[in-house]
Amino acid sequence: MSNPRPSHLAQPLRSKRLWLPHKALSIYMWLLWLLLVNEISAGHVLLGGFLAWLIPYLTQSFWPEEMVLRKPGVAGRFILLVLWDIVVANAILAVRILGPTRKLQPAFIEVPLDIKQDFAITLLASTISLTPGTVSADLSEDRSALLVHVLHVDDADTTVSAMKARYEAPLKEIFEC
Amino acid sequence: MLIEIIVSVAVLIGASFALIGSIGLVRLPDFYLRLHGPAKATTLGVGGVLIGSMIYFSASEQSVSLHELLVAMFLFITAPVSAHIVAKAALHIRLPCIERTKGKPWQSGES
Amino acid sequence: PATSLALLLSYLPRIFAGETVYFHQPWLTLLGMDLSLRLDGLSFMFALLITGIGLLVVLYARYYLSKNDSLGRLYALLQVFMMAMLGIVMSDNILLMVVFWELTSLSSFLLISYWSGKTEARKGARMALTVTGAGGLALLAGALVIGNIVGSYNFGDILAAGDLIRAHDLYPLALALILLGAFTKSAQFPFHFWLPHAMSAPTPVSAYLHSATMVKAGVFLLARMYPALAGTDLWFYSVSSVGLATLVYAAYTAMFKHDLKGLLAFSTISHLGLITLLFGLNSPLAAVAAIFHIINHATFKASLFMAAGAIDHETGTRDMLRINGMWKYMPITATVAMVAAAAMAGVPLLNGFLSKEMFFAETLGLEAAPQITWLVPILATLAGVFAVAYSYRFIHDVFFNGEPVDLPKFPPHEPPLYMIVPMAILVILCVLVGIWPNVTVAPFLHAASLAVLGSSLPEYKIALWHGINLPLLMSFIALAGGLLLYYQRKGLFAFYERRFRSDEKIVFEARVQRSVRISQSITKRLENGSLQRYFGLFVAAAVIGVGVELWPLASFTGPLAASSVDFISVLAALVLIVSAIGTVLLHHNRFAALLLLSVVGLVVALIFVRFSAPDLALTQLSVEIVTIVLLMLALYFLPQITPNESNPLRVGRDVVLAGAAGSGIGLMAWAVLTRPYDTIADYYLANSVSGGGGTNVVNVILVDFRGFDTLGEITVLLIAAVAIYAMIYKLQLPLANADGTGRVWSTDPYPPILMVLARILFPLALMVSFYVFLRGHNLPGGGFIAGLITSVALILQYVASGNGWVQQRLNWNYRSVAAGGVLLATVTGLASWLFGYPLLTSTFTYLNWPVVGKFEIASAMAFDTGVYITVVGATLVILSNLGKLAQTTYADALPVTSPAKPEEAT
Amino acid sequence: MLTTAVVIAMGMVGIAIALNLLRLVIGPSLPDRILALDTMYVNAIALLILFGIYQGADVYFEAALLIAVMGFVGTVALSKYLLRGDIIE
Amino acid sequence: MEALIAIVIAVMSSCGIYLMLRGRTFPVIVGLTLFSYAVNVFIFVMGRLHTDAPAVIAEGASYADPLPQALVLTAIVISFAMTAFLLVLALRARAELGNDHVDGHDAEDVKSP
Amino acid sequence: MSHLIILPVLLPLLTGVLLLLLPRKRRLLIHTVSLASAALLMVFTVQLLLRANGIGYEVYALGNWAPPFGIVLVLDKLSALMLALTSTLAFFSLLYTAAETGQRSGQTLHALSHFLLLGVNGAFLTGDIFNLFVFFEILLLSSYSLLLQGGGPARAKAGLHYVVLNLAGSGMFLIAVAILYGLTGTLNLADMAQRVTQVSAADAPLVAAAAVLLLLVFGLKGAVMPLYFWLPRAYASATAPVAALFAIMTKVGVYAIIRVYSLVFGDEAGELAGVALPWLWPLALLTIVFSVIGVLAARELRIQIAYLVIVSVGTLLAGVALNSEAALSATLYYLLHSTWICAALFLLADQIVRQRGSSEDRIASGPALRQGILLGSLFLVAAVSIVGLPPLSGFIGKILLLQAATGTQAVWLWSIILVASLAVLTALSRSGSTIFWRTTSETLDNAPAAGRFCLTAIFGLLALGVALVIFGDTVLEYTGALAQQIMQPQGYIDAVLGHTVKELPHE
Ligand code: NA
Ligand code: NA
Repeated sequence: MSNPRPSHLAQPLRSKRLWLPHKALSIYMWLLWLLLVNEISAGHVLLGGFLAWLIPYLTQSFWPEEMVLRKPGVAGRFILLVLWDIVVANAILAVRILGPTRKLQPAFIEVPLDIKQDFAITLLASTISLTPGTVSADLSEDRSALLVHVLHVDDADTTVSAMKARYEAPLKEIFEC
Repeated sequence: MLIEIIVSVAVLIGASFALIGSIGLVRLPDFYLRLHGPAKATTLGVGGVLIGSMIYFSASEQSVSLHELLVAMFLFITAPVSAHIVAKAALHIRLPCIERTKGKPWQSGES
Repeated sequence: PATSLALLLSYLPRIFAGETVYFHQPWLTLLGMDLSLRLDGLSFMFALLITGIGLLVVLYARYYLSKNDSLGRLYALLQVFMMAMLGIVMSDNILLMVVFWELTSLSSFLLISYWSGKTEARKGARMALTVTGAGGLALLAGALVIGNIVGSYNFGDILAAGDLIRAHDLYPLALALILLGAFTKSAQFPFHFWLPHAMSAPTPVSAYLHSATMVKAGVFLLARMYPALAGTDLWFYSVSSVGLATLVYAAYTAMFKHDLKGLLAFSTISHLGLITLLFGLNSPLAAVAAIFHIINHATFKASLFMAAGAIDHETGTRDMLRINGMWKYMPITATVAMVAAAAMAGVPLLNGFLSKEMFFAETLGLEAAPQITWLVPILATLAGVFAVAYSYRFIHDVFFNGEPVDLPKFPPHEPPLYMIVPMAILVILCVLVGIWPNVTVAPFLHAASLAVLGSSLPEYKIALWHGINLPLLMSFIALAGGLLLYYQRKGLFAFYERRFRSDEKIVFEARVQRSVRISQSITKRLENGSLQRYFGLFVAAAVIGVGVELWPLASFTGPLAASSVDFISVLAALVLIVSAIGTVLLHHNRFAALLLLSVVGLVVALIFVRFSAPDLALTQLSVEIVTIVLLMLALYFLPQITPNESNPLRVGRDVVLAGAAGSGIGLMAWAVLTRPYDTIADYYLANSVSGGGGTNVVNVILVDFRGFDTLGEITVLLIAAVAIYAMIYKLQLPLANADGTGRVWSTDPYPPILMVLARILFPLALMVSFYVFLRGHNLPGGGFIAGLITSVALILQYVASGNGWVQQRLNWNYRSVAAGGVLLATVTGLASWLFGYPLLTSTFTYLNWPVVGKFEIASAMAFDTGVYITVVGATLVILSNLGKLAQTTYADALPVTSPAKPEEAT
Repeated sequence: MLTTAVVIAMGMVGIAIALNLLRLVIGPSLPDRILALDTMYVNAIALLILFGIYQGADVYFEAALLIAVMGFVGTVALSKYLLRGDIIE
Repeated sequence: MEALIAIVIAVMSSCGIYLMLRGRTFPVIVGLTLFSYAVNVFIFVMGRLHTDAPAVIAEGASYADPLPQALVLTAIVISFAMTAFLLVLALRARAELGNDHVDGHDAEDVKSP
Repeated sequence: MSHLIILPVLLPLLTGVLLLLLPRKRRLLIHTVSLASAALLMVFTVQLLLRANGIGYEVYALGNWAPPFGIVLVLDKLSALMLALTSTLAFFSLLYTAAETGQRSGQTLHALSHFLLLGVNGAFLTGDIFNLFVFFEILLLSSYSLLLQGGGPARAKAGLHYVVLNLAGSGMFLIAVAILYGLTGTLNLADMAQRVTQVSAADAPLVAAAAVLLLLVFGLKGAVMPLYFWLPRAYASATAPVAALFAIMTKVGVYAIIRVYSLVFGDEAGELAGVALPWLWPLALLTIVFSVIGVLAARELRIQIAYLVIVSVGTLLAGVALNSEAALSATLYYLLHSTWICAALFLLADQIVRQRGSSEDRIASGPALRQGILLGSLFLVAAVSIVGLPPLSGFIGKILLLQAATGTQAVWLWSIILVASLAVLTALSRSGSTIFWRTTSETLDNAPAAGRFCLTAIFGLLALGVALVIFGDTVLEYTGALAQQIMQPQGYIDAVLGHTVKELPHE
């Protein structure tokens, strides 16, 4: 048994920054706090603000790179698209699950990846899993392709290109251009 | 009353999806197929229930109750990853898929 | 000893005046045992023997021992013994006497085993200790019975209460126990066998302990208790029959011993039997004779032992078959020994003759049980014959009888002067007493007899010549018969060899060995090293115990009405039952069992929710996951499959046992649930807000009302962390490089998608845990749950990104973190001392800040922070170290040249 | 009406959980069982939320949140066990 | 409902005790965990069964008995610590004894499952 | 207010924590802190003993919550005596630990020992049954870990058995406590004692079942037939100071039995009075019988000593089962004696093992001991004490117990105890003479001589035993008063339930 040298260990540790190391995260944290306490009062707004500073500060070394949302508009549209697809996906799925299973034509298909960022890949893989009839089952070790299991496929190539166009492209736009 | 109806519909739809997901889990012929039910249907089902709850508590307590969103969000983030990692495990131990499956899974460790 | 002797002699006049001297020091009053001593005639006589002969023995031993032997040790032990022996004779408290009694057994044990390298010595010593120790225990019991009857342990009271004792129901028991003590100590048949084997002791010891003094403790006891116990038929039959049997049997056996000291030992036993017999006769004169013989025997036997020691010392052997014709080599010793032996034989003009005469006279004067009493004088004479025979043998076979046969040391010489002097002194005493008894021994005897017999002292006369009478005739029969017998010895020896080959030592050793073996087999059967057995017994004991107690219960169902059941609850219960049973059925597949166990845990959490315990649900959920993770961490190092090794019988037994125990628990739950109760809980509900400052009563109980429990509980966590850390340290485990089916592990330890998500979740989880912590006092949550959430979030990082990665970022010493948490909680509790309140007294107050508004701060929160920190620290010590375990073993398991040491984080 | 709806919904979720258990018990593979357990956790969240609505109390929300977190961590750990044996390395 | 709970407790304890009577460390630990679940539920229900009455002080509500709940919390934590300890001890025993039998020896009549 | 009563709990806790926070390499510092704390603990407990001798009871309400609602610590003569016993034992055992750990810092060992003390002391002081459980767990977990110190297969196996059984025992403890709460509605022992009197005849069997379950749990801790089988291997495989410290562990079980069954199920408990006695008596006698058989059977000295521990437990419980003031007084005297002497024996056995090389403590011929005379003499003293030969403490304890028995009980007790004494005498003379005298050759070259501190520890413990003889009357006076206090539990109940707390400012 050989153990590959995990590349992630080589990631440089960033020196600690005191002031808002992750601005996006901080906003996210602040909103989260208000969601959690389920009330908006002056006290909680302040406390949330404090935590929005404290937690990113404490956990910054766990975040290898700072995420920057390049195109909030695209991101918003992408989220709506995914939500819609989830609903559709489930309707289709329900039919397939309850219908005759013998007619299903499952398949493993390989989706070559253009995006390289782990975060973006994760988003893509998750999206694929949540949407119609597909579950991302594996990621190649060099992060060049995603193995997707499809519940029912008529034409594999079409499915692949559809996925790439519908989900990968916007993600690429959001994170990498 | 309207709110009651909305909540009722939401929870019923949600529960139905949860049930459907679990039916899929029992009914579908191989592991990879069964994976689809929980990954999507069940997650959505719980989402529906959570929306119902959100509306219900917002109405009954006269103030916006959004913290169910947190659970929902959490589920939507984690469910696909759960599915992914279980599938990865299944692929690793070379769990067979039904014969008519097109394409072949990667051999474990291949890229 | 000289000092003791001098001191003793200073009391001489008072004792002769019939006085008793007392010494009293309160000690264990509550036990009824004071340190009180008495010096009456009896004890004085004995004390004189003890110190006098002691002095001589000490002198003798100085020259007897070889250079390699530690004289100091011998002297120290002799000193202890002498002290104990004096204690026996001078105790004024029967319990105190038992104390000294056992001390003599102990010191005898140590003295016999003085040459501890010899197997004989060790075994002899052990045997002596066991037999006399057993007797001592019996004596103790007897003493307690007597104390119970009399109401005092003081001899003064006991001796005065003879009638009370003899009339009591417990008299036979007390008598039996005390006689057991006396007989074992004085080597009476059938407990005599230890004494010959005690002869492996150095000869001075034999002379002192095993002829002159210690063995006399038994007869001393008879003398001491005479006023309290004697005078009944029971006493007569038991004491005299044992004495008679011993007298005859031992005298007979003594003739055939080739070992010098063996001969003397059996002779001693025989003489002790004689004394016992005298005491047993229930006649005052016999008692006087007994006391007289005690003195006489001590003098001649001690000198004989010394002579035997001298011969042994000079020739290197004690075997009479080899020792012959010593007259030529050591005439002085021979003279001395011959006189002593003659005294032993009862030759006139020597002291032995006098007491023997009295003895013979007494055997004739028996009144009780006339149909058998005629036997007594006959047997006594027979024993006399044997005694003469062995005495004569001692003289003839040693000092004459041709030339010695290959002695280890040749030629022998006279021993050093100071070995002869003690012998000589004793022998001179024999002669003096023998010729002028009234001048020498009479006052002592009188005083001693007075102490034994009290005012009813009979008229007696010690004299060389009582005229020609039956006793004199018996003496002469004995002398003549003995000489005759000795000259017929060849045939007799052959007869003896044929008949009596049983060696009591072998029998005794075999018995001890057998009891050890039996014990071992019993122990092995009981304590068979099987946990299943032990645990089965535990469960069975519980089932039986509870079952017996529950038997009288009229009905398990109590008066309370049961609440109604709903569909979901039934369903959940079914899920739980199926998964619990599934866990059992699938337990051979360990991983699957683990999954089913999780289901049980989940449903338990749902039960908590269903019945209004949100805090419990939260805790159960978090603990369960941590437990499952732990189980998996461990399972990695264990076989994946449990072999099927229980036979159906055992399975059946276990099912019954487990089923019974489980049903019992369930039934008791049902019984309690249907009964009303009156609880202190209302107090908590009423005081939680006003006194504890929180609305979540469960949390307030944990951090305030019963904060001490919680302090203990986090200490348990800390200890677990420390303990686990210690156990894992240097643990080496065989590491599976493939799973149960032989498949090599995946090469991708850290799936990127998981890694990304884990990092996203981390701050989220921290936020949640902060939230749960903060609200704990008022709503479900609290430090413990928050701590677990934080831990789980960190565990996720470990799982997703590995030990090395996390350590790079978070290099804490978790053990210190855990300790710090406990410290914080304790110190918070201690703060209340400053205000004069007990530990853990909490306080809280409400602040009203601008903008922020009104909020509460409570000292309980600091305490809860301690809980939080401890939980995080402890959980992570456990998990991260278990995680590292594989790393270390993995690195160790590989060849040194292997490049694969990937996770040595720098 | 809401009560009826919630009770029916709870029934459906309950049946879903029972189905999950069925899959968990029959397997046949370990990933199947893990998947079943994961699904059961998610369904349990639904059940808890429904119970909250039924009782009109939202004290059960945290439990639901915690099940979500713990269920995920559990699934990840179990899967990683199948992948690597050593879940923390 | 009381009967249902009693049955649940009975089943959990029986299963737990049965597994604790097995000869290998892992089932014993699983059994112990199961048994501790049963014990926890047992303590909990000693406060009797209350529906919709969490012990959180509010206006005019009824409350479950909070004391057994607090006890269960303590018991859970302690049994967690103990289980963890036993688990590591099982590993230690495995390393020292070379197998995972509770008595440190492989039974002679091992049949492969 | 006086906080003295909480110090026996607080001091070990803080010491344990502090020891963990000290840097591992500061060996001397660690030893010093540990020993100083143990010495201080002795001072405190002796002070408490003196105080208990003077006053009746002292109650400390933790968190300033009035009993029965909060947890209370209660000082009475029994708890004070047990505390003093523990602290002396601990001091000498830690002294031995410090002397023997050598180059290793012993940080963990010291810390765990103090945690063990925390548990033991807490168990003696607490007046709350659930809190008793918590302290039991503390002391058990510490003991699990202490037992395993040093590693090796024997310890691992013994440890496994010990831990599993005790974990199951803890579960049973909880069930019993839960039932008691479920029926009486309280956890405070004094309060429970009052409420138990009001339990209806219909419910009494349930409470009795819980009481028996508790007895079983305490019996497991105390090593009673048929629950002692785990003990011999466990104690014999523990390192010496740990085994010595463990001498108190079985006594915790005995203590708990005395406390709970005299206070809650004492003579005034109505339907439930004396519920444990019918079980305790036969079990105690059986324990003596079978453990004596074990003593005879032992092939190793430490196993033999471990069985002697069980013999003493059986004897103690027999004394408890006699259920009289005299018997209880005798029992406590015997408890002091047996604890100290067994501990000394374990330490001594360790020195013997060290000087016998590969023969270890097998009762078979082996090399001569380097300090044969010294160790032999010490062994003799200890053996004489434990066998119950005069003039040492065991003899007195034994007589007291025998005196206390009456009627049929006396017949049983006398015969069993006397025969047991004889068997133990035989066994110990056999093992002692074999080990010290049946030596093959010269001493081993590399046999280490016993260190000064090790010997001090052994001497100290034996000296305490001797002191029991010399100051016998004083001790017996105290145990007598103690027994009186225990047999009249109303005083305890009144003291606890009548305890008032200080007003808090914010109320
Ligand atoms: Na690992
Ligand atoms: Na647990």
